[in-house]
Amino acid sequence: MSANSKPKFAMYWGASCGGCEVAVLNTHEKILDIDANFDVVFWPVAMDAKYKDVEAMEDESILVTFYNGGIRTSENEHLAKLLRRKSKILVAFGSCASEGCIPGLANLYSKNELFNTVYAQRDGCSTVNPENIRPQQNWDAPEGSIQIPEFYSILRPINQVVDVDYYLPGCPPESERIAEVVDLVIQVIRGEAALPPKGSVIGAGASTVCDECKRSRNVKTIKKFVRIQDFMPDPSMCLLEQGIVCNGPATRSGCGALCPSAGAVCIGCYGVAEGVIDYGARMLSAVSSVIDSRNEKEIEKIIEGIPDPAGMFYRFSLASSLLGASKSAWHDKE
Amino acid sequence: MEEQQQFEPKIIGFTCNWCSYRAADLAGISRTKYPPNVRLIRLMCSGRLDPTFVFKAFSSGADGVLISGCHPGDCHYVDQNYKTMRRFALMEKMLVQMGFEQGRIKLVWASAGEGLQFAEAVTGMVETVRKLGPLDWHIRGQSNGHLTKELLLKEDVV
Amino acid sequence: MKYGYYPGCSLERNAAAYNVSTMAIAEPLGIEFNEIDDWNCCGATEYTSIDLLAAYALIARNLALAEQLPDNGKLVAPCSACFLNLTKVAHQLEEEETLADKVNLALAEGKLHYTPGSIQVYHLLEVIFNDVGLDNLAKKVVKPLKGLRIAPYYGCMIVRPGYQRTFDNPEHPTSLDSIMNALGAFVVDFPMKANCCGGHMTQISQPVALEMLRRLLKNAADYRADIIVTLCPMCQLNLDAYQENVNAYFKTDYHIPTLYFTQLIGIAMGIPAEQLGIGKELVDARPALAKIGIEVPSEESVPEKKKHPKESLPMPTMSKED
Amino acid sequence: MIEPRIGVYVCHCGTNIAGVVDVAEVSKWASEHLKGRGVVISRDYKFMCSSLGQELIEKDIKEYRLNRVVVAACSPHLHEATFRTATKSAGLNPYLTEMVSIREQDSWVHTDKIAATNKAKAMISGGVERVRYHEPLEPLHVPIHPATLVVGGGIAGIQAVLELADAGQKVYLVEREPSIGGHMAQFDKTFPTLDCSACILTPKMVSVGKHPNVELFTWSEVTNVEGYVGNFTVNIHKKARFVKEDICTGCSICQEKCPKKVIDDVFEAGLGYRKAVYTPFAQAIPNYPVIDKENCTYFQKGTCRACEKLCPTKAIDFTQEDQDISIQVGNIILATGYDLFDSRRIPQYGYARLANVFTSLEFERLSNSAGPTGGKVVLRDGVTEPKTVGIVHCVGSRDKNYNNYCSAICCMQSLKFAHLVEERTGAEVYNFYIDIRTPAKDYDEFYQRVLEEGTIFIRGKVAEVTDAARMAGEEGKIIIQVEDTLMGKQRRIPVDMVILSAGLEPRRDAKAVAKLFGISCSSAGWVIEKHPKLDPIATMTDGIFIAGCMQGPKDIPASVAQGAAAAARVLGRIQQKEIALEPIRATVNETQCSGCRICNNMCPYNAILFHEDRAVSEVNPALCQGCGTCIAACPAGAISGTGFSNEQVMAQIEGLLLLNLEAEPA
Repeated sequence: MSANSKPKFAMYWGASCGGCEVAVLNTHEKILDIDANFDVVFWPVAMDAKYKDVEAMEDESILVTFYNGGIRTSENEHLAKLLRRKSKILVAFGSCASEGCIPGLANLYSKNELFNTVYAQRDGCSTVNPENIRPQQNWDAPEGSIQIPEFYSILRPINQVVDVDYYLPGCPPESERIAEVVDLVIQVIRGEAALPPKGSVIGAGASTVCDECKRSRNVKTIKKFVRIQDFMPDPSMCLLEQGIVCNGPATRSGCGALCPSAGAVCIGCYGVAEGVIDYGARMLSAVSSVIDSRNEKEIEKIIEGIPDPAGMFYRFSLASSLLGASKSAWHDKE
Repeated sequence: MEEQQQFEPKIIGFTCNWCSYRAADLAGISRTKYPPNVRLIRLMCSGRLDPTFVFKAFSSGADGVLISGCHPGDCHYVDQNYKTMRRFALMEKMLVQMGFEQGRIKLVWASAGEGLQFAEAVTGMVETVRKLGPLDWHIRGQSNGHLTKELLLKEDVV
Repeated sequence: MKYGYYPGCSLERNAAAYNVSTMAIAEPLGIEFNEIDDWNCCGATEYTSIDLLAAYALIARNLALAEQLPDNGKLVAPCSACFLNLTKVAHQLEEEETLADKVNLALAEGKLHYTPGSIQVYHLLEVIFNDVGLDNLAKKVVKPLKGLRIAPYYGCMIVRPGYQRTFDNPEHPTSLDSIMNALGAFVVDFPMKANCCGGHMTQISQPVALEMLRRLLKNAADYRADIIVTLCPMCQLNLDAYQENVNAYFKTDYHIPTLYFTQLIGIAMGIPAEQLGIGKELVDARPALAKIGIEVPSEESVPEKKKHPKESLPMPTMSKED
Repeated sequence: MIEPRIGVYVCHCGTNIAGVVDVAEVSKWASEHLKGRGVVISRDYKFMCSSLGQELIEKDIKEYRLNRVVVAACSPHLHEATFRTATKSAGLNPYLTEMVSIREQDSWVHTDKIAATNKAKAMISGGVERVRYHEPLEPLHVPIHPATLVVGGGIAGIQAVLELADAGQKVYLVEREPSIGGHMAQFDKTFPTLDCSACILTPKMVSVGKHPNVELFTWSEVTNVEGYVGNFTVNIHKKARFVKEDICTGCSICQEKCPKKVIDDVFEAGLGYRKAVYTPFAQAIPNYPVIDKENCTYFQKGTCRACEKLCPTKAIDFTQEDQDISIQVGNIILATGYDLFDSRRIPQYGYARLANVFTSLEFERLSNSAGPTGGKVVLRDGVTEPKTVGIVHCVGSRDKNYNNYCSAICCMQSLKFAHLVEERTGAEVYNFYIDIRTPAKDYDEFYQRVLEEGTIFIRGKVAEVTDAARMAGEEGKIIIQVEDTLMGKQRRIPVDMVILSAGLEPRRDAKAVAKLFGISCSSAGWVIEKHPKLDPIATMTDGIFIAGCMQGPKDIPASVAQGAAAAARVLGRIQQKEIALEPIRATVNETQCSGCRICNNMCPYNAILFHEDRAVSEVNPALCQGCGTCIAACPAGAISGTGFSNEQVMAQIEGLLLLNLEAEPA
């Protein structure tokens, strides 16, 4: 481990897909700035390091840690707490760390339901597991006992486990935004800029995706919800107006409205807008408000066009929502 | 003894300022009795009801949520309660998906003159929710950062 | 259009003409009837007031049998009394669980069971008015009843506020009026259209019954009606068979034939009169029908009637059609 | 947030609250357990609303430097204003007060004292959490445009117009028909005084017609309303009259010469005729005619032009076109009146089936000296005088098949008819009534008078009106079948003429009109007033007032009173020059707004406008009524509202559920 005086940088993945790391590499030359300005002390995906090395470090000896991924296992939690202790600045990096993201959608189901999906051998399921073997947390093999981390019944964003300094949203965060943040930190080190107030969202805009969306918008009234695969939308017109549920209106800006401009709906990966408590509630309320009917029966009918509201409105933020998880998921804990 | 064992649900009720809150007033003025489990919050219009409020109530310990406004067509803000009607439908659908039983959330139209009907609706809902039993979402959900055990224990004071 | 069919006792005897004509028009109108096998009497108008449970069980038996028919739970009764009884019981059994249980207990004796709510009972009038529809009916008319003045008579039973459905205004029904209009007839605004014909009063207190009939006949005559058209065997029987008694009792001279609406529909559809049971009526309908050139071969069975004078009582002035 | 210093005041309301809720305990609990939430002082007092109670609060505010007040007493609808004033007089912003209704929502509806006391605690805890987030608010002040629009030229509208105009204010009067006057102009006599309707109405009509402050738009309708109290922009659609108003002298030669005769369904209630070019009646204001396009031979066939040829002043102008006129007003008074219940809906009463069954409005024309028969009460043949007349009350009223409500005027109207028939024909008159309702000044005296005149009253709802003669004496008559509930038997009364005292119904287009002006109708269709007892002439929409039958069935005196009252309210407004509005409003944070436009059609008052240039939405605070629907709809959380903010409601939820007790303020 180099003893140079460069500020130390760490990045770790919890319950995540690794896309965040790729996004960092995607910053191209910027990666060199990181190397030039930081001493990378811990980054499992990029270099070899052991947990014990981190444990050995002095508290707050790391200047910045990008923690991506949520807390699904005891290992995730341990590392989150460890890195919190060792870092001056802990950044919840990406949607998983900030709000749970896709792994958080698993909070709709109990641990048991999840394991059945993954390990049980059933029709239409590729798993081959004739003895229906399930992972055991502790296993006594002749060579000695093996432990694997505990799989918690619900997934939590890291701010439910440790104190977080900044949030960098996105699934994954856009490389340009990452680059900006890196520049910012470097400027701060050089004393050219001040840190934003603790708890703020960095690397994103103050408004929502519609702000960056080029599609023409009008007053909205929806008579029928359609799914994008069932219908050819007008390329220049607001998707929501055409009955396709687009999460743009509720999703924080910063991505440059990539999906809508490519003809796909915004699925909401940049998370809640400034000051919003519950993403799903906002989207749900907005979308239902513009339904064009005054008749309960007809409204029911129209709403059939949204077969999976939880999945549609909480795709990224279920774990950080007010309800957090479904009843069956909570049930597991008792 | 019986009474003590009986589960007393906590229900948060949202009323509009013009019809349903006045219906509650009327129930009072005419001394119509209903169980004390419902605690009302006055909004200007049922159209003000943000689903966030409902989720907040559940995640903070409510066992049920009652939403009430003027009858469709009689809204004091012309037609805002139709928006409530739409939101409620989608909200209920999602709550069911999240494992909520039918009846934990209820939409009731009550005009300023329907004190009795309002009281009956409340009584009915309390019975339903009592049968469903405690929701305890806040205890389940305490780890998701909205409140802490210490605070919950404070409930003992009442 | 497929329906279960419950003719009822009278359509086998005195109202045979009703049955014949119904069958005659059914097919061309695209109606398919599936008669209940081994149906029994509906108990008529009295039984329910004698022994309710027994009466209900008696009627429910027919419903139970109808339930076994493959006719999507739609049962048609042409007789108003049968219709009323069937729909009333079907409704009550739906309303009162305990009653339904008792009735089913009785039915069980005959290895039968009725599932409340499984049968909707329709009167023939309703089927032709709603399901066939006026437009389709009008399309089938080849011999419009032009020039025939018709008093539409609903009687008191089908207009009662519905048990399962109310399909026409109970105070002032118009469905039969519009059907007759569709046939091209001139429909008078018959003020007594929904009054009672006396029902079984003829057996209990003739003077009462005859007075009720007199009112009907008088007002039909006042409106210069050629024919009273009815949809109920009881009404037809009373108006037809007791018209002579009315004349005798009140020293009047009414000769107004009473036909079933199905018979007139048949005529308008060009079906030969004899295939519609015309000629079975006691007050001869031939003179009236002759007005519009419908020839009815005389049968011995038909007693000769003396022609009734053209001039019936004059309409009051300022009435609508003047 | 500045450190909250909250005072909690628990009212006994005599025994109303204290009888069920242990107020002392509640107050003690609040001071102990809500200390951590900023409660500095908590008291209970016998009558908080009394001057002593209010002084107590004011004293505390000064002494303990309170910056928030929670009053646990009755419903805010009763005393919110009271306690806001108290707070204000102690130098604190009135909107820093919160009321908790432990009477209507607790002591009055619960019996279990412990449960009720606990609920009171929870409710107060909710109030305390909420009040922490209250902000000082200032009422909005908007200027009042001095001109007023009155819609509807019936007696209520006319009264309102004259009150305003005589007070020196500009008034616009819009009337759908060619002349003002409304239903009252169709009547012959008015009850109970029996003075001639025209004699008392026409002078008022004339002064409206030539008043310097009145601008009259007849044959016109309001098609669009924008703006808000103090400053409405109204579009009036003026149908072409095809008569040059400046030249026409009202000589009525055109009417005499016009070859096209038309049944007059409006003014003559279908009982008389008019020409294709016409003024509805002799004293019409304005008294120049209109040409009704649908019936004019020239417009239909392209020839005739008789009126044009024969007009001495060449006032006929077939080229005239509809106009749209835009006006600015500060207040609007609606007096669009009523429609008569259509008696055809009760076929068994024979109207339109039996010639000599008349509606009340038809009879008004029949008995009107200026009517089709010159006031002769005759049968439809136009000559025969009836010997017996039956008057049926409550036609379409007090009947769950039609309208549940009482139409208020029918009893007196029927009594008036009875008197007129008796006076003009000496015929025998029967009144068929459910109840006789004569509650106003001199009304019951009139009833007594009609009784003495020998009119026969039969108490019972008429079952049927038929020409089906049954027995001697019924021939050629109309028979009224009724159960005489006083005799307890069925009766058949043969008469020559039947008058159906049809009820009053909201205008067919009432709902559309309500929408146009941003007000609401009850399910029956009458306009909902701000308060049925204490503010019957105002609506929920500021600056829109109502008068006359639009608000519900009523007689002429009541309509006149409402017209005058509405005018008085408007005059008060005009005098103040500006008006203060409740500061419960929504505002858009433009940096957060992404212009998704979801909120754009959330507002029934069109208070939300979208700026295409900046692609953001904005709420016009003067238009906004504070319902908060847009706040709940905004997906970006960019709209916030005063008085009922998210923070306030969320805090109240936690309070009600007794979280955060004793926790240090966030």
